[in-house]
Amino acid sequence: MTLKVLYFAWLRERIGVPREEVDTAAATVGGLIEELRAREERYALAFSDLKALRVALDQELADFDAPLDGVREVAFFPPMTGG
Amino acid sequence: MTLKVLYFAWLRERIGVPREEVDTAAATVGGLIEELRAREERYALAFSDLKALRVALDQELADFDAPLDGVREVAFFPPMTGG
Amino acid sequence: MAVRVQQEPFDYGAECAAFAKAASRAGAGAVVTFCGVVRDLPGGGMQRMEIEHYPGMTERALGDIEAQARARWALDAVAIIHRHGPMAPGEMIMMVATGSAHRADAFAAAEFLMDYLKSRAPFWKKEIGAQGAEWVAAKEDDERALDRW
Amino acid sequence: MAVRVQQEPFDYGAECAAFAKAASRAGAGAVVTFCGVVRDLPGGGMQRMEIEHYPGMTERALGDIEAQARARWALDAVAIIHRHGPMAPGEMIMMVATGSAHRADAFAAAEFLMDYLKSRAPFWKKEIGAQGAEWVAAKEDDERALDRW
Repeated sequence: MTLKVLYFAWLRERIGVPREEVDTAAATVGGLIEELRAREERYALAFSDLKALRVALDQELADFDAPLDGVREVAFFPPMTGG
Repeated sequence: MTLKVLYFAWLRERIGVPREEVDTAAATVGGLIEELRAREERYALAFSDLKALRVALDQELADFDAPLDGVREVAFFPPMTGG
Repeated sequence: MAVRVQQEPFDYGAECAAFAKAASRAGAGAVVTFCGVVRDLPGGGMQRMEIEHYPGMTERALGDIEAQARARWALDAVAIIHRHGPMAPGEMIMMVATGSAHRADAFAAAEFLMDYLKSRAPFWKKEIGAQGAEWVAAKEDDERALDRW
Repeated sequence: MAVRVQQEPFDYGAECAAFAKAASRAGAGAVVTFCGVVRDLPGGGMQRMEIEHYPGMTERALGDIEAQARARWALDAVAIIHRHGPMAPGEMIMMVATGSAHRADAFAAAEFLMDYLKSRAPFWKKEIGAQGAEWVAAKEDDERALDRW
């Protein structure tokens, strides 16, 4: 399965790209994160503290154990600071 | 003692004047109201339900048992409805 | 800022813009404004509203309410404008505005100002409709609203 | 009304005036507006703020927050405007506005919109000062603010 993966704010800066296509067999967000962490040091660093991260699946906030079934767009970012 | 007595809103309309000078020997607001009630029917009617009235002494909200000592201006009116 | 009691209409947009600018210069990051508008009577037919007030006491009461708000919350700016006299449906009756570093303070202070102004400032509303004129009755809710402060 | 996400500055006074007029025509007697302003850094020296957002999700999240507010309170009008991109100290970042027959509903809905928007809409603030750039950290207070709703 190919996912569009997006990064925002300091996560985008640490990983170095705003978005990428990711081929994955992961069943959940947590599984996808494990695969990304294993890729390169910059991913391992960016995803080192999940409490400092949020995830959205197809533009809806989700949990890290949410299934990726049918999902096309995954976004990772720090807690929001709008307003 | 001569007091300036003011009336507002429907109290003003019932009594028929916005203000008047009142000579009184009353010691408290309650005493003044008794004197006014005894004057004429329109006063008795206007002051028939004290729960529907408020009083200010020298432009500060007060209670009906407040003393009139040193007071120059007494205002009677219904509960406020600003805003 | 200040307290203004006036018969003339005020320009809500211009007042909001000027207040936000002044509050921001004083250090505020959060600005809350509230305005009250003359509503039509249920079923229509409101011709006008008339607001009577107690000149002298009005300014004192509003100044006192403003001082209480400033004492309770960290406010960089406060403004109160209240009209009296005749006004038509759709016209602005009054506004309050608060500016603070924190939005919770700005919101709480604006609600406090409104609650106190409703029941403690000497204004009385009269609605003049096709069926005649009637003094607006004070609401028990408005008196109870003071209990939370 | 509507949700607007834009890079350009907006005219707060003009928006307040237009909102109050529209809300009044829809039946509101109470209008609350809130705006957030770019504050300078403690000690001064803020050069600019930059707000990043997630195009697409931003509009969905704000629309969802607006719908929740409309479902919970009797609102005659709601508006949300939020900017992204670079902005200088003193510039308006965003505003929300609510109009209702009752002031308690207008105030509660405006606070609800702000609380949800702060922590649930995908915006991220970066402060650029003389000492460099820093992403603003989310406040625990802001997360806790959601618990009351």
